[in-house]
Amino acid sequence: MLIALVGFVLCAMRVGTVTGEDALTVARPWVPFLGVDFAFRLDGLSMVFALLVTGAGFFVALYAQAYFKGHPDRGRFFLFFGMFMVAMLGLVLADDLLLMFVFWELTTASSFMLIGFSHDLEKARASARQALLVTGAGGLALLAGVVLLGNAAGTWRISEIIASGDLIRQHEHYIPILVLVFAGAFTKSAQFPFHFWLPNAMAAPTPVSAYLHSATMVKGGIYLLARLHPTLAGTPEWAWTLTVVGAITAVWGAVLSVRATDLKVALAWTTVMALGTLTLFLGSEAQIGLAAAITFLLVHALYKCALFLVVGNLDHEAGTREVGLLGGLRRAMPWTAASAFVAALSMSGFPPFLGFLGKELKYEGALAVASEPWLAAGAAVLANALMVAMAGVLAIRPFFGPKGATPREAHEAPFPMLAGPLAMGALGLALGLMPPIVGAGLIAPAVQAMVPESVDLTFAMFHGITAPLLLSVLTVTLGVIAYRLRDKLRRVIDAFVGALPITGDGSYRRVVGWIADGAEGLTRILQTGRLRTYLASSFAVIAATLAYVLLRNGLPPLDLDASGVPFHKWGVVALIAAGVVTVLLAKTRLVAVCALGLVGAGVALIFVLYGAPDVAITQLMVDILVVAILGLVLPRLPRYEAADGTKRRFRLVDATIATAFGLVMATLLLGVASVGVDREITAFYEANSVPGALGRNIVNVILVDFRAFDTMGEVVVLAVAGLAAWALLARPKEDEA
Amino acid sequence: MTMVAGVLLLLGAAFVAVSALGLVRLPDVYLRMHSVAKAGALGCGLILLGVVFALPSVAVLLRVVGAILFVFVTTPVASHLIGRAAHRTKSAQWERTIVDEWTDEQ
Amino acid sequence: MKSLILDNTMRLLVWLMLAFSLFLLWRGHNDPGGGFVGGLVASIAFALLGIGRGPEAVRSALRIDPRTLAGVGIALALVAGIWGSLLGTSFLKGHWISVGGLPLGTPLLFDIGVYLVVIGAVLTVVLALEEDT
Amino acid sequence: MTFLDYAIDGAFALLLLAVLGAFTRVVRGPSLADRVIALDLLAIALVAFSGVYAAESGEVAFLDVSLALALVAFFTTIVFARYIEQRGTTPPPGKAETR
Repeated sequence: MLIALVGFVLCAMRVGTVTGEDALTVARPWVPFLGVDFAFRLDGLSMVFALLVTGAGFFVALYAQAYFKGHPDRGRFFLFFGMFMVAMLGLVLADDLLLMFVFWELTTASSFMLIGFSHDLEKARASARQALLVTGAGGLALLAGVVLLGNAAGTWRISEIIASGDLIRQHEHYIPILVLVFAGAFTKSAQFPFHFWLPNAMAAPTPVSAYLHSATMVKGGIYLLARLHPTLAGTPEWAWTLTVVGAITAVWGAVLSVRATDLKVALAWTTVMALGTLTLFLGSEAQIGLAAAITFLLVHALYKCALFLVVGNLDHEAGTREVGLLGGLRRAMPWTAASAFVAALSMSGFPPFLGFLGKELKYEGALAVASEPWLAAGAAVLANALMVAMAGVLAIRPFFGPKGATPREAHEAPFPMLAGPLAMGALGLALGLMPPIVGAGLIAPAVQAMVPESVDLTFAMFHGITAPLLLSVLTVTLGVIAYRLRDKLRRVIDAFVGALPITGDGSYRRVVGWIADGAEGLTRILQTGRLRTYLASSFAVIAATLAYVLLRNGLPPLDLDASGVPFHKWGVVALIAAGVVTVLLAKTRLVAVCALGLVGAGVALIFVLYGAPDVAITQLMVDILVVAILGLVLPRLPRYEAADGTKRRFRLVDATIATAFGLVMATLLLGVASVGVDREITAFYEANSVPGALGRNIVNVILVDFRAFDTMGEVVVLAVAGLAAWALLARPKEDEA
Repeated sequence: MTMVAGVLLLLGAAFVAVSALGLVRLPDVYLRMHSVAKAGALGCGLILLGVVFALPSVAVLLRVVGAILFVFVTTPVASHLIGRAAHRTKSAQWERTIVDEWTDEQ
Repeated sequence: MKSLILDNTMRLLVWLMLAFSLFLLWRGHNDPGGGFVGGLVASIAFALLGIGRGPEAVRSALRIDPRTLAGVGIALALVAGIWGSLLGTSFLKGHWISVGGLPLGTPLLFDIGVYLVVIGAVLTVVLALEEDT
Repeated sequence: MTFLDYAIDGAFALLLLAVLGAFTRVVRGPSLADRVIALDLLAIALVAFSGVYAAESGEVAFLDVSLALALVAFFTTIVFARYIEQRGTTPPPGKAETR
């Protein structure tokens, strides 16, 4: 909680000094090799977010203090909470693309921890996993986008990237960057196709939902879009996608929020609606649109966080979040009622509140949206109308409606749990009363950070009778009507949603299911548990790759003149060939073992004939040891299943793989031989084998001295192999005992 | 000197070849064992002696004597064991075997 | 497998083999041989002992468990390596000191390490197999 | 080509013949014991072979090969001998073993 307080004070002091240009930058090299450095930059836009993060963080921390009193793992909560706050601050302040991405992933990780905080609930675990998967996948796409963007702009520093906007827009990677950045932003800010994880994330404890899922984390995507606005915006793709997706999300969020009966889920859906409107406005280039986005961002954070804390109070005190059950708590929880009422007023945008200013700007912005003014305005009106209705449901119903049967006899929440909502509500009112200060201090520099040319915005509470004002009046009336007949509305929407073929959640679950089944199928094919399949598949792959390489760049010249080879060498070759054939035809393992012994001896002979006594001895020793170990193993092996050997299909498959492998190896060796052995290495060893290592036997000198490091590796491998065999063999005895 | 070496090599090789012939032609395990153990070991010894004559030097002599010693010690032991193993597991005897002292004793 | 002849020849043969394997190890640097081959011959010798007199004889003859033997081997090889880096030259650099005319060097130490590991590993497997039948 | 060279070639030829004989016995050998004996002969032939090659090439090192092999060759025979004894009766020559 202290961190939050300190952070808040620091940012507050900075408010005055910051206007678009002279941002504070701090840079320290982090990964010099990649040119990534620990750079932070505090400009208008990040100032708004930083204030938001620290301010809301302070109040929520205060609230959590009381909310978790006596909760066993309180410490763990504050650890993750602190981690998240730092990550979020880092995200908004980072001036380096990769650094920002690191903080981005940190927020995803900490949100996973926080959502799954009450890990004993299956629902919490499932939704935590879902949130992680969706935002994580988005993060991955964002990483690709960030890398592409970094390469296109040639630098990781965001400030420089903002300057090189035109270069990026013409760059051929522009579209992929756009898509990837959108993927990251949309998953994080729960936009239309990826919105389903946010309502599920309500399984998290209330302070988490209040802080993460209303004020800060989901705004991360919006921040990303705002930060990259000067670079990526300005093209039809950007404007169109944002507007369309934003509109759909807003309307969809509003519609479903009415349907929700659990107060927290209703709040979640209104957040989805708010995020939708924010993306909608980020689509436009007009300064007024951007200003509307920033103001609404601020307004939404204030009242949404307050409302969440109010619902937390209700849940904590009255024991339920069901709209139906709550009622008439005015007298029992006066302060909570008051703060809820203030926040709801700001949410529905009544004049004295900042909400009203936000709504006015929103309508002005909507009308100014380049692509489709009427679509944007329509969506905004509809969404806001439903917002007004929801404000009613959230604030009036539980406190002023008839007395409901709440599981626990409600009494007023302790003071720390009231401070948050009350302060935020009051702030909403205070900022509303002095628009110019808010405008000049916060909104203008933020917009300045996003738009290259100078910003001239008049902030006044009252603009006179203009189109937006009319729209506001329309919205309020619609809202009141919607509030009146909300039960009927709910039934209609219920029917409509029920009829929907696919829902976000359903498709998510289906996709995850497919992936799991696919993985299972693959492992069943590969891991059949039979040594034969492993060997066959590995040899087949080797043969295939080698053949492909050989064929692709032409067969090497093969000189097949074997004239100079004396007869006894041919004899040995014949022996080996015959030995191999016997192994193949062997009916029993014993014959196969003996024939293998024969082949081993033949190979040793070749080593002898080609002047390699050392290797010959080693080959013979190994040959004998192998036969010995086989001799020990044979009595323990089960019968030599004839079926295994005679299955026509198996033998054919094995035969083809083996011959293919042999052919490829032969061509390879012949190719190497015909090229002529490079004597240079041997010359080197011959030269300094004696002086360097005082040894005439070059083979051993190499083994032990020159390339001792490899032998070290082999030795360790040998020891480990011995241990593994021992573990496999000796283990059953101990188990049985 | 090289004459003796050549003769010894040829003689030794001939013995080894004869023992192989015995191995192939003889009807049952015990007879084959005889041919391998006796003729084989002798043939190998002769060849190694031949090598000494071919490359007269102390080092060669040492190695050859060692090798012959080993062969002459190990081969009988090996054939004894394999014979006993075969006999204990009642492997077939040539139908015209005249005397089988082992079973007679038990 | 009780066989009087095998027992007697065993006493001679096993010692001969061990002597030969040490001989191979010792002169490995100049003539065919070396830690690896020496290790193999020694492990065959011990396996022979195992077949003749059973695994207990091998364990008593070896006195330390083959697995630890492999461990000691690796340690020796490591020491031979570090010896080089301790003296400021690179890891595993050969250093020779002549002790009473005999050139003793870190590569030899390394070779002995290899020798022990080979014996340790092979015997672990062989004994594990034998003890079970 | 001195007489020694002829002798060496002759020796190689005869040794190959021996190897061939051993090979046929390994293939045809009714019982495991026959095959083991054939392997034993093969080992001895190898010792001889490397000896002859040492003579031909004049390289003393090959004698080490024959020395080492001579020492160790009988080991396979012993392992199989023990295996046969453990396994009990060898099936009559006609029927090939199934183990």
